[in-house]
Amino acid sequence: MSVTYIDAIREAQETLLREDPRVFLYGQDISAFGGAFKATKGLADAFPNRVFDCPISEDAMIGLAVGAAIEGMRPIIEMQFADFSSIAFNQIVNQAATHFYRTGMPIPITVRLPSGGTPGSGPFHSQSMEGIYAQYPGLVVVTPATVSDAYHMLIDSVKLDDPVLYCEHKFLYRWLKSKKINGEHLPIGKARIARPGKHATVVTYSAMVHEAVRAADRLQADGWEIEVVDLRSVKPLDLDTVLASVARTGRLLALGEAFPWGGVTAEVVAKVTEEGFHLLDAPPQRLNARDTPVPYHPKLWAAHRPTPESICEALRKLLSF
Amino acid sequence: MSVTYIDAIREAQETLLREDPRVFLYGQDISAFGGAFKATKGLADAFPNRVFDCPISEDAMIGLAVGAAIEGMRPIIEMQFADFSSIAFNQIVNQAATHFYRTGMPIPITVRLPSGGTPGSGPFHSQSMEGIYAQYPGLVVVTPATVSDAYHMLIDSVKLDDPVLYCEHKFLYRWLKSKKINGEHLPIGKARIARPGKHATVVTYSAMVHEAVRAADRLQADGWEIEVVDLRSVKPLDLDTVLASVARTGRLLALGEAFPWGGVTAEVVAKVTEEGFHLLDAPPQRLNARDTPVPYHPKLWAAHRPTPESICEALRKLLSF
Amino acid sequence: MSADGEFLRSVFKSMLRGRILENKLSSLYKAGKIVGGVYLGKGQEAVSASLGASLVQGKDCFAPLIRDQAGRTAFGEPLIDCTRTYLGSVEGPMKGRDGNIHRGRPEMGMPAMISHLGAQVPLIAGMLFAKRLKGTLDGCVGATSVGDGATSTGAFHEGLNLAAVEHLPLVIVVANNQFAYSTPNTRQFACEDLVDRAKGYGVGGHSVDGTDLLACASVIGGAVRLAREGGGPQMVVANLLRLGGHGEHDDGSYVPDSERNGKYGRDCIEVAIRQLAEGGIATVEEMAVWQDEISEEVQRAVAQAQQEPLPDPYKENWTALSTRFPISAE
Amino acid sequence: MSADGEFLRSVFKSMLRGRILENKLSSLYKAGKIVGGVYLGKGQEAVSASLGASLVQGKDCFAPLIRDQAGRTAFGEPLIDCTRTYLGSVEGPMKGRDGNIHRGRPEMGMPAMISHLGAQVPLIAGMLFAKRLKGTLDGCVGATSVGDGATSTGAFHEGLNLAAVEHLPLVIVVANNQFAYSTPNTRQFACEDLVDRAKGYGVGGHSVDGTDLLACASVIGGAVRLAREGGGPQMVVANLLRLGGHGEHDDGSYVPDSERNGKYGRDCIEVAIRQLAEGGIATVEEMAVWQDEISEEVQRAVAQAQQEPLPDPYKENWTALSTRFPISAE
Ligand SMILES: Cc1ncc(C[n+]2csc(CCOP(=O)(O)OP(=O)(O)O)c2C)c(N)n1
Ligand SMILES: Cc1ncc(C[n+]2csc(CCOP(=O)(O)OP(=O)(O)O)c2C)c(N)n1
Ligand SMILES: [Mg+2]
Ligand SMILES: [Mg+2]
Repeated sequence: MSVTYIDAIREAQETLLREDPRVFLYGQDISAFGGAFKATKGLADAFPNRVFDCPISEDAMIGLAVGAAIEGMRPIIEMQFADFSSIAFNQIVNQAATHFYRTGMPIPITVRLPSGGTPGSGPFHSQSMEGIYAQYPGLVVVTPATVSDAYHMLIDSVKLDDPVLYCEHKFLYRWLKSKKINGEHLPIGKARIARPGKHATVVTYSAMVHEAVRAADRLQADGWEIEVVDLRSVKPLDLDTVLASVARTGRLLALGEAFPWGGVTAEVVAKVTEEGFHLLDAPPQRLNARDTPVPYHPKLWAAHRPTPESICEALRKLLSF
Repeated sequence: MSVTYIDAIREAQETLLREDPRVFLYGQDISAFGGAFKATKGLADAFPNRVFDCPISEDAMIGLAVGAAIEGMRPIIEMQFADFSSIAFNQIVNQAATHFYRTGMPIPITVRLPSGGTPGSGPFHSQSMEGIYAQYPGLVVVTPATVSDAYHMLIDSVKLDDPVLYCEHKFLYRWLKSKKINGEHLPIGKARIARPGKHATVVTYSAMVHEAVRAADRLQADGWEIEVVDLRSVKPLDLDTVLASVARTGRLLALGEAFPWGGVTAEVVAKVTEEGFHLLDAPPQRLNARDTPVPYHPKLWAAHRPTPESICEALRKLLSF
Repeated sequence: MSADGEFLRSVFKSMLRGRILENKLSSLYKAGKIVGGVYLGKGQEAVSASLGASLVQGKDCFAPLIRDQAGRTAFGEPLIDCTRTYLGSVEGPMKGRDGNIHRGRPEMGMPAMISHLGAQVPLIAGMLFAKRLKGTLDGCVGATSVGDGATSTGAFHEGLNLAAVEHLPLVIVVANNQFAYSTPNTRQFACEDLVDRAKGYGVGGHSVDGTDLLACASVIGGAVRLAREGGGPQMVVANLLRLGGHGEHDDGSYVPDSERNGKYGRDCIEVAIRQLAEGGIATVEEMAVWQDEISEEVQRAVAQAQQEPLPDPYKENWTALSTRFPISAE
Repeated sequence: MSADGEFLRSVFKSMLRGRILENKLSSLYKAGKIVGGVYLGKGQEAVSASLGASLVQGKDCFAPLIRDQAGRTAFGEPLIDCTRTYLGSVEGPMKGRDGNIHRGRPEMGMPAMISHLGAQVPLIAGMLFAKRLKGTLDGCVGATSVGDGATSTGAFHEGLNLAAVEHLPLVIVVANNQFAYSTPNTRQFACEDLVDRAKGYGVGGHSVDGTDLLACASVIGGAVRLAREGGGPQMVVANLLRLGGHGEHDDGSYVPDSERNGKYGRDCIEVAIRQLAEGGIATVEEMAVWQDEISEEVQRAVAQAQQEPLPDPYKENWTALSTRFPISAE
């Protein structure tokens, strides 16, 4: 028996529905159909009148969630793909994000964003929007990379009083498996050492954690011990854990799957150089996707995002300074 | 006689309408009324059937512009405030930005975004969204800081074959005056030394250029010579000019008025440390607005954005390393 | 006094409160005493107050918009909330963080609007949806108003359609004042009458002359009643004119004289005074007394707000999150 | 053959081309030969082809959607554009950068859709608006189709309203196939009939049985004619059923038998064959020949695309901007 990443997301929602009457699910095709990715399979049956199909109205979906949160509920909204949250952008960044600062009343909504690239999905079913939402004050942005985190961070996201963008990586849905969901877990806001090392630190999150570990495993053959830090949440960003790692290794590669301008990797490098400049023995490096929309053809797609090869290359460059 | 920043924007549109039959203006209240800020005053009279009032439909406004661009036109779209472009987000980042890569046909639209804070404008009439749009491949994002740049960069934006977000700062509209509009000017993509110096470099753009110069003037009294680089366009970002300045000074403060997570300042620091680490004699610093929505009350607003005082403080810290 | 008469008297008092308060705000604006912009509901008080007065605070919810001072008052918002916000007191409901027309008290069922037009429509739907899930929806209504211009937003469409699909007791009042800022209806929509939209959403549709108190009280009150009794969403299109500029910075000179002198150009307060007097619902003397009383209330609210401290950036809690990170593991 | 007869024959040929091509795509998908997803127009060919065949390439513009293979063909898109895209050839119109149903050729008046539903509505309006400014609008039409689900988007609303305000010759066909992915109309809108929306936008409204070729050709052709003659935007609601899953990955088992066996469950191609034969417009033998010819065309287009190179990341021009920065000062 094993649990996949998507199973964990489903289980977390089941747990939440069971344990918290304030929770309900709202999204397209999530009721009887169980969602485009089956993340809500069976939940409508198990929890009648708690799981709703809705019109193709992303803006109104978030508007409804904010209104429900004002009335004390804890809605989980499924975007069919993260990319479609562009339609709900205004409600997310202007209505939900500003509400606590403006009124003193927090808005505990969780927006599930099926994120990231998969082969053949193309420019509008592959986006990684964490670096967009993280720019807005008032939002929490989490990016689980493991089966256990997929479970616990969704539970914790719903427990948080603030709006959370829960970025779940589609590539991990069925590919990532685990024997079981760990009982112990870190809180949102704490990063994790995914792989210990001493020659260089890769700071990354979500699916790229696994690519980074692969790259690190390859470099092991050459005697390099690479540490991989899994940020887990990109906002808040756990600078302490990152700095502690960089203090050990002296070298930083910030790695992400999003577009190359700005975003998480820029924030990581800027924060580390501001607070930990003296720890660095080499110029911190970044590796992101290319500066084009995510291409549809798998051959282009595979070269658009960082790969174990390109990560190794970036690390070799970093280690050569 | 003097020309204000908003005059320059108006003049540029007049020039464009006169010289290029492909140009038309589309926006809310921009026709007979001349726009919320009077940036199009008189243009509807001078150019009948080239300046249009439109419904309160930001998403459709950009959709229309993209369609018109496909047919060979060069529309200029006025958002009443940059903040309302959140409604048009999808059309900007998914339709306009991806079009050239997907089809090989460029989309020469210019979206004017009245940006940045002014006292009493509050969370939804004050935003600086350059760091949001700059993350998307396929968009050019310009941020003029001077009267001459307001003019020439708008002309150049419309001439570019790619979609441009033209971020005009509302605080500069009437406050910033110039004797005349310079004939000579730099192209989009080139930064400018706004004030030469040798002890530290402030890299900034838009209204913050003026606050940085003020801060630099104050520090002059203590013998510090601060160089201020005006990026002019944040995407593309002229790293050469920035690196050349940092090579001279050894110290970098990246300054912006946007929210503190990510954005332009993070990109600047990350780029400089990646490419110019050896040039730095001190940890590069960042100064942004605070991590809350832009407050409405002038007393809070003034403390939310960087000020000459807080810039001086950041520079003193930078100089003390 | 009949129930209807009582209702009309209360609507009218809210109209007066709105008008007198806003006249004061206008003077304060001209004197440079106001922080931020001033957007008034002059000419729209009959519509706004009829809506607010049809709602029950503590039970219903109401998302007012920029021209809803009268409706806010009718719903029970204290005048001091308004003066504090406009005068920048830190004691105001938004503490100086947001301003004027954006103020709200979500905990009392009156959410705080964002500027983006149409955005409150799905939000009110969400409040009602939550009440249904909690089992407290019975007999409740949620209401909001929008302008003619806001009907062109995707948010309005998605929100109203969603409310219709969920069969929520939502009342949406379209205050069709013929202009959106300077933009006339001819550049805003092409249908003959906005009320024709109701059928396309499958919601109740009602039209009313927004300058006519008796008509507003009856039509808007009736729409609220229909929603309350389970009739699903109701849309009321109230036709009228804004008796001023878009905001106090604007003279509204783009409104042609033909409109100003036309059927919606009349002042709903004057109409209401005549209607109440003629109907024997209130005497002219009585109404004059109300006016004096309210003027004093307004003076007091202004005076109090003016004495209060402004927000202090050094004391401000500069955080947009209610969670204090880092949070510890359980 | 009368003009009407010729039109029906051409519509039917496009229906056949769509169906036969898509059947092939479906087999290729099952054989694992397709890159990306496969979304078919099975059951919607009469609607789609009637629209495409009413348009004139080089003059009109057409923004097809996911179920518009027949309409694309009718508008003049070569089959090879389709097979190249699905099979991942770098010679395709999108060069492997975008896929399948997103393909377009904006230079031929057929823009490339983005996934976000409703987004093509204002875009087509913009193409028409530009034609007006250029003085080339006379006698032109712009068309697009949307599903029942897409009518709930803000983009649809804003785009159609804007087209109405600008009085553009836009034809929007709502292919109401009763479901949006798995979501039935009851969870999508609450009006009795989507065509009731037309009046609220001030546009022409038309309904048609989308399984009936004769009706589609006449109603959709008529709506295009009205728009072309200056009648402003036209909205056609075509009622039908999707004769398959949402995509080939989906078995559509949520569609109840009552719907499958109901009046829209019939196959428009079978209906068309009967209609053309009975009307003396084409003989059954003739139609069988067309079928064979098209099958061969399709085979050729598949074979050709299969021989072509895939995109090569090392040769790819990795840039999203047409401008090469840094550009030099003049
Ligand atoms: C989405 C959006 N776009 C633009 C604006 C700027 N704006 C504020 S009020 C207004 C006019 C509103 O007109 P209407 O809805 O008719 O209301 P009225 O002011 O006439 O009461 C505009 C364009 C906005 N607030 N929101
Ligand atoms: C804005 C947006 N939200 C969600 C989706 C995901 N999605 C793709 S097709 C589809 C269903 C569309 O239904 P409908 O418009 O009725 O067209 P049909 O598939 O029935 O032809 C959905 C929800 C999308 N493409 N765009
Ligand atoms: Mg109005
Ligand atoms: Mg459908």
